[in-house]
Amino acid sequence: MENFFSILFSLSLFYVAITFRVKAYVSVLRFQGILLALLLILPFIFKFSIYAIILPLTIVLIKVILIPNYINKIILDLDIKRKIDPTIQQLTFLIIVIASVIIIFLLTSIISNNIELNVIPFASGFSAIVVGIYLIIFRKKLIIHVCGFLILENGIFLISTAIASELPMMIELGILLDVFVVVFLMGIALNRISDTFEGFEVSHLRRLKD
Amino acid sequence: MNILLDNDTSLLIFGFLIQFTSIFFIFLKKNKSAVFFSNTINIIGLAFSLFISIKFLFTSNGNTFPLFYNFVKIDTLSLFFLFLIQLISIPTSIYIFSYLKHYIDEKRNVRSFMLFFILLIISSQMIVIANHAILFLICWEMMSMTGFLGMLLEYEKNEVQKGSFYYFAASHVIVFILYIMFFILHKLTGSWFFDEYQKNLQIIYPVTIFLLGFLGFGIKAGFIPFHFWLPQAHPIAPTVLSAFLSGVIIKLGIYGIFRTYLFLKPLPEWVGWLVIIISLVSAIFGVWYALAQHDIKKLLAYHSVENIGIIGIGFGLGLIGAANNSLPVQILGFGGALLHTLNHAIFKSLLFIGSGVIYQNLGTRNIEEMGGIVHRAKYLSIFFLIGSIAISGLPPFNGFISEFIIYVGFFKTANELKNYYPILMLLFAVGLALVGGLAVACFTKVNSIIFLGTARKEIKKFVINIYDYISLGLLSSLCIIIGFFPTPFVYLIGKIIKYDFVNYSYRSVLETIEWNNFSFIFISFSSLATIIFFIKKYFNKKYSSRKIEAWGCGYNNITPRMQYTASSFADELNEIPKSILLYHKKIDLSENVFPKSFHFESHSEDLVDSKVVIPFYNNLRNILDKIQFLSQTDIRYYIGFILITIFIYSLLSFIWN
Amino acid sequence: MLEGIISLIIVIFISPLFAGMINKYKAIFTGRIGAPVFQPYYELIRLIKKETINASSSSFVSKIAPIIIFLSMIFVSSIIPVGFLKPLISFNGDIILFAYILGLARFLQILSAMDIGSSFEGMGAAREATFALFAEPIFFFSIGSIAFISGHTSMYEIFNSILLNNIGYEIFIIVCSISVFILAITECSRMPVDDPNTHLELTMIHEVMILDNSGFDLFLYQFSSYIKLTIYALIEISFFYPFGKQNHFLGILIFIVGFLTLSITLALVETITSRYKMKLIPQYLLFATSIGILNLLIYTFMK
Amino acid sequence: MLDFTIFILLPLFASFLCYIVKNIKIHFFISFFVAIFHLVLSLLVFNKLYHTILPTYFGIDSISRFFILILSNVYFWVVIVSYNYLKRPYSEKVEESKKYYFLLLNFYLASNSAAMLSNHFGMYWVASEATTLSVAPLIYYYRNEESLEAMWKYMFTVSIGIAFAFIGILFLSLASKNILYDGRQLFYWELIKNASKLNTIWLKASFIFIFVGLSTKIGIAPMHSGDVDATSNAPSPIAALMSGSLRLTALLGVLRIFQIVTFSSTYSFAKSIMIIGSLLSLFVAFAYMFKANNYKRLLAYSSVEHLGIITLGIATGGLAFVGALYHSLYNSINKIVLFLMAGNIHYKYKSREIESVKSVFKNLPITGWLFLISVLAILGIPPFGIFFSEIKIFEGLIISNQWFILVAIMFFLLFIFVNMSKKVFEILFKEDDLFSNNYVKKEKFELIHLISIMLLIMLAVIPLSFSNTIYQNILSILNDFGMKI
Repeated sequence: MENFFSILFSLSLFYVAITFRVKAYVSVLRFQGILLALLLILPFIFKFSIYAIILPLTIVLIKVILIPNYINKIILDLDIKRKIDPTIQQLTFLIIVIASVIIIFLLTSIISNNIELNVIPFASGFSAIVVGIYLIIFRKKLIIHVCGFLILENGIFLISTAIASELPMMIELGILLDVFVVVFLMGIALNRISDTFEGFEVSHLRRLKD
Repeated sequence: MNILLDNDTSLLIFGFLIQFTSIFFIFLKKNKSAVFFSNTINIIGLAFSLFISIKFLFTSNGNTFPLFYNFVKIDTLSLFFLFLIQLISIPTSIYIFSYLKHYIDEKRNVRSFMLFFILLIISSQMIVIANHAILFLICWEMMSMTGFLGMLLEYEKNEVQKGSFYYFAASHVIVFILYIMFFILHKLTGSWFFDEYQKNLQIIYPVTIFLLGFLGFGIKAGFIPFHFWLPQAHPIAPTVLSAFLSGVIIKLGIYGIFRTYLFLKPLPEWVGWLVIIISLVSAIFGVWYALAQHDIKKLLAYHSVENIGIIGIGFGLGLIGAANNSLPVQILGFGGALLHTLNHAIFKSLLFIGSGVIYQNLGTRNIEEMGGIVHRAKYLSIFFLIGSIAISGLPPFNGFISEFIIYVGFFKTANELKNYYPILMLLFAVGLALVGGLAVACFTKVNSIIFLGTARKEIKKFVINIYDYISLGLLSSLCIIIGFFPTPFVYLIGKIIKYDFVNYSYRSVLETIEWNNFSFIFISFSSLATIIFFIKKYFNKKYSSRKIEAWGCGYNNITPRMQYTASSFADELNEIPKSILLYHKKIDLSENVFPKSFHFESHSEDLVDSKVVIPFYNNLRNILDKIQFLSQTDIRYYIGFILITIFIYSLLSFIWN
Repeated sequence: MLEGIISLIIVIFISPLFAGMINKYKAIFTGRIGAPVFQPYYELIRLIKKETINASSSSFVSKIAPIIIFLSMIFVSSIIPVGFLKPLISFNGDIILFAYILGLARFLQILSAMDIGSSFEGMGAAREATFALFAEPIFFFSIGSIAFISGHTSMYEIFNSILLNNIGYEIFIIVCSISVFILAITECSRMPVDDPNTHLELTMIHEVMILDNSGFDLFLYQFSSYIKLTIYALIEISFFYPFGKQNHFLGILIFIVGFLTLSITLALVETITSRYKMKLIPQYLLFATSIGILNLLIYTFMK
Repeated sequence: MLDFTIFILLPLFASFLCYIVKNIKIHFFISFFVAIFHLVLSLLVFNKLYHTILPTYFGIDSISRFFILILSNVYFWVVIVSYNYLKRPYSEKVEESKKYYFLLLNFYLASNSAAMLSNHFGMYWVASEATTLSVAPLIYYYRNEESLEAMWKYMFTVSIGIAFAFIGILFLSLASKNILYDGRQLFYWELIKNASKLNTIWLKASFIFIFVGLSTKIGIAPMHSGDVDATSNAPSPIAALMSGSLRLTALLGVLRIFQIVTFSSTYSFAKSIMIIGSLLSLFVAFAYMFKANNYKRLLAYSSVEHLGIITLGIATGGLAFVGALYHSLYNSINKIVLFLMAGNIHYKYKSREIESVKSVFKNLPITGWLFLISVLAILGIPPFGIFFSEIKIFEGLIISNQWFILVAIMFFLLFIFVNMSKKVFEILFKEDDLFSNNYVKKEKFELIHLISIMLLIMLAVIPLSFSNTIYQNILSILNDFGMKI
């Protein structure tokens, strides 16, 4: 079951790789949020407890509702162009993504020989991280950078579920809060940037140089 | 608290305390009084400590006074250098009274200068008595930094910024080299204390350590090719400071070299040869560079290089003697070096102060614009003449004595250690003679162009106040005393060598030379001179005497511009090592029938500075500019770097096992 | 002590005569009768009687310089042993004193020249300084090498320790005397380095430096230059010693003969050679230096 | 519980107050008292006069004792000057950001103390992320393009870096799987106790991720850029805070994982990685100094250099480790003075370009002298602290026979010294006709100068007094790391 969700997760990454629309990123984020929430609930389906439900709920709250809406709001306010303008061809990007995902899966399976971990969630989480970085590196729009960052975060979250490390609840919550605040601040910064630089391109941020 | 508090040492400490107290007077309300009081107190303290150290020096019988948990230890060598520092800093400080006068008038920040100068004196005294490596390094840094900050009296001048920066950078290079040296020593002996090093006989790789020390201290002392900073820094310093720098600070480099030797003796012979050759080169080319200069202070700075070279020759001779464990050679070599250190300190500060007085009045350091000062300031020119004769190593002044010792050292070496030594010694003797000849040429040039003849640029007023006379008089009388009565000083030197370098019982070679001959000869010389002077006076009275225009070969209206200039005086000599001096002349003759104005100028740059140091720096910068990835402005690269670094490190982790 | 004084007096009184002899021979070689041999004495006396004139721009330097130069000549000559007589000043290392007192004299000579403030003297002074630089090594190579061989550092000792029993030694002395001869020519500014009695200031070295002196000063200058010449002559002759010790009569004989031959050679050289170009003089001196180095080689072969 | 209140809850409460109250003066007083309490308590704790009882996820040991002292010291001085700094008229946009200044400052204090007192990696992560978030708006104090860009870059880079650090933490828990029972994972002491049993591969991986991730915050090359941008564009007190304490907070994380690693077989690997990083950052500083044209960037790069030296010392271990800890203390103090003086200069000239700032000595004599002295101090001139700590580090390098590294860093340091001083002298001494003409009135002695003088005296006194408490504490840290001199 976990593996199924993880596969879906990595498929969403491929979608990210090829899509041209900014909105699509937001929906992908939502989708991934839902997946993560489900992943968290899974172990507790039969033995229901109130503590088990808090975390998934917060995830749904933050990752599925608050953040995507917030980003949508930003997009609307600053009327960012729908289309992303990639620095490299989508196809190439896709190839890169696929290649790295494959490599990651292979490596993980190699590593998992001498230490037991459920490969697929781990690998897909890891590939999410890598793809997030790729998005930041290969895209110009700052908003996409933010999305990339969020995808990366999701990947991390997936890993943390994959290796089933008992991070204490409050710390998990703290992490979620931090992520939310980061996104919030980035949003504010984006506002500022839009009215100081008239644009959301990275290319504007070239003042500070040695 | 194992301070050895017999009254002598306590007196010594008391002297230091007086010097320290002088610092508080800097914070008096008025600039004038601040300078006056602090300086006076400082001079008193210095005089007191000088008295004490002389007492120690003459009564010392090789015992050392450990103080403050053995952090400070005073042996004979330190006493000698202590004596030297205090001896020189007194006249220099006296000169301050007159030097800072017009700076006070133009509301400069003289307090800070005073502060740094006093700290400089104190820290340089601390250096020679420090017995703990870290303490030594701290004092060394203090010395360099206070010297540097003192140079900033006229910070707004470009040349001052440049020169002081040279000094700053060079001093830090030195400190880094010294770090390494002392760390090695510490690693080998497991101690920070100098006397431990001195006791410890089986230090391995002594040569490496010595070369490090020679490099480090040699930069400070200004051996060619490590001298490049010296002619940059000394000219631009305030004259008081440059007198002190050339007089004392570079001697601390010599002190350091002596110390390092004491840690590591005995050294293999080739080190001695290396030292002696470097020194000979510095001596010859130092004076030759000096000959090519027109800036009086720069010229004197190059002369410091020359004299350091002479000291180094003596030191190298001593090393050779030590390597062949022939006692007399050792004694003569080190003795000559030590005595010349003292002498050079004396006459170099004398000359610098003289040049300072001239600079105060004429407002220029270019000797081509001077001339005829003797008619304005007779005594100044006499003092300067004494200094020049002394620095050229001519009798009857002190420079001659030390060079004489070194010459005798050459002869002794030739006799003591036969086979091929005499030839080399002869070569060195010739080299030293060459240096002497060049020095004569250089200082005849300086004296005649600055003082003699008629003024090239008319002098409005030439004031010399009492302080100048006092300081100059003190120093020149020292020149005369050491020249005429060398016996006690030579005895002193012999003592130092006896207690710190090699211990011997019988009368040393230094004493076997009949020094009283010199006293006798020189005294009779001067008395005869006076007698003949009076005879001459008598004859002049008998068959009258008068003054008329110099004969102009029939040409009547001779102007000062027709005098021989410094460049033309030195030209033929500078032509010889043209390529090394980077000596070039610029003559533009107007070709037309009715010639307009001709123009001639000649100048020389420092080879090491302009062909090694600067190019190295520039090339390094250019190479680093080529490395692009260091200066990224795009955030995506920042993120990329993270990924790449993680990737590389993970690869490393796989490679690791 | 007494010997020393005697020898000093001999040197002082013989020196003008030596100059006179040279001039006489020169005259003879050029087919003139020439001035009498004692002419220099008359000259000196005449100079004393003359009025002393200084340049208006001159200072105390040109007052004291002649005296010190004269005195230093005296002192130098009191280091040189005359024949078997022990000189007045004689101690270990007096050859260094010898060289350096000459240096002092040169220093003041140059200063007094520059003191006039006229460019002629300047020229002379500059040349003096330059050529002196080349002269120094010659001195150390020749005299110094003897000192090194003999192992003594006092003139008297050196010349006393000379023994003609070594073959290489004779060659050595010959070569040495040649280089000293050249040194003498340079130092005393004779032909072909300098022309003492030319009348073109631009070509002179020594004479031009004392161009503006007269009267007593000039007397001192002249006298000291005579003494200087004599000193070098004495060094030359002193090479041919062991005899002085064996037989005083022979010694005195050789002394006189040496003087005669030297004066004749100098006169010859001055008649047959003409003054070199200023540019050539350094090469000429370097040649002498190389001879000095030759000394070293001989020395090495001797062992 | 009192300590927890003062260290963390009180600042939080203070920031809340600052949110309610609008008057900046009151803000200042609140934060001033908080700072004093903090400082006093941390002094007490440091001298072991007060024994702490902290809730779970928090605990105090010698490292945190040492670092929290540094933190509260820096914070104290920064708060004192801040009011003086805020009073300066700059532009009306800045007025806006003055409202949040002390709020964020207090929040920063709270989060940073939490990070330093935490004894659980998760807690540490949360807290240090919070510090980033609290500092980011402060960087944007001036509300101009540069500061905006700097804030964006800093926040973004550091968030991503710290995310990587989190991956590292996950790996760590993976490494400790089946060794530590649930609920006791990721506690430092547990990990240290069982360090030798941990799975090597994951330990290595986690070290790499944590080190690299936190490097963005420490400013270890090649992840230094965002940090440098932020430090050079932040207002001076914030810049001082960042160089003085924030970088150390990040360093603390590295120290924690390093402490675990020291007891395992990965030690040598981790060492070499850290040495590589430090040499890289030294090299970067060395290369930058040649073409520096902005004096605040110069100082930022100097922080990069010094953090590099500290990392080197930590990696070398032994005496160098001691030196490194001393170095972090002295550097934190020294940086305050440097940045404050730089701030004065910037306020007077309204420019950060070295070309356009000239003859500071004439126009601002006091600031000029203090700046000169503090630069000399940071370059390692006695009697100031940096000299002593650097000597210790060098000596440690020699004791562990790493001659090449020693020579390399000496080469770098030499040229850093030369170039940095060159640039600084240009600022201080070079005459420029256009400014010195309208050279108005003599600078008057302000609080900032007094504080700088006090700090410089502190910098000279601490090493010369050979304070035993510090030394003992450092020795116990060394002991925790299982090293000895």
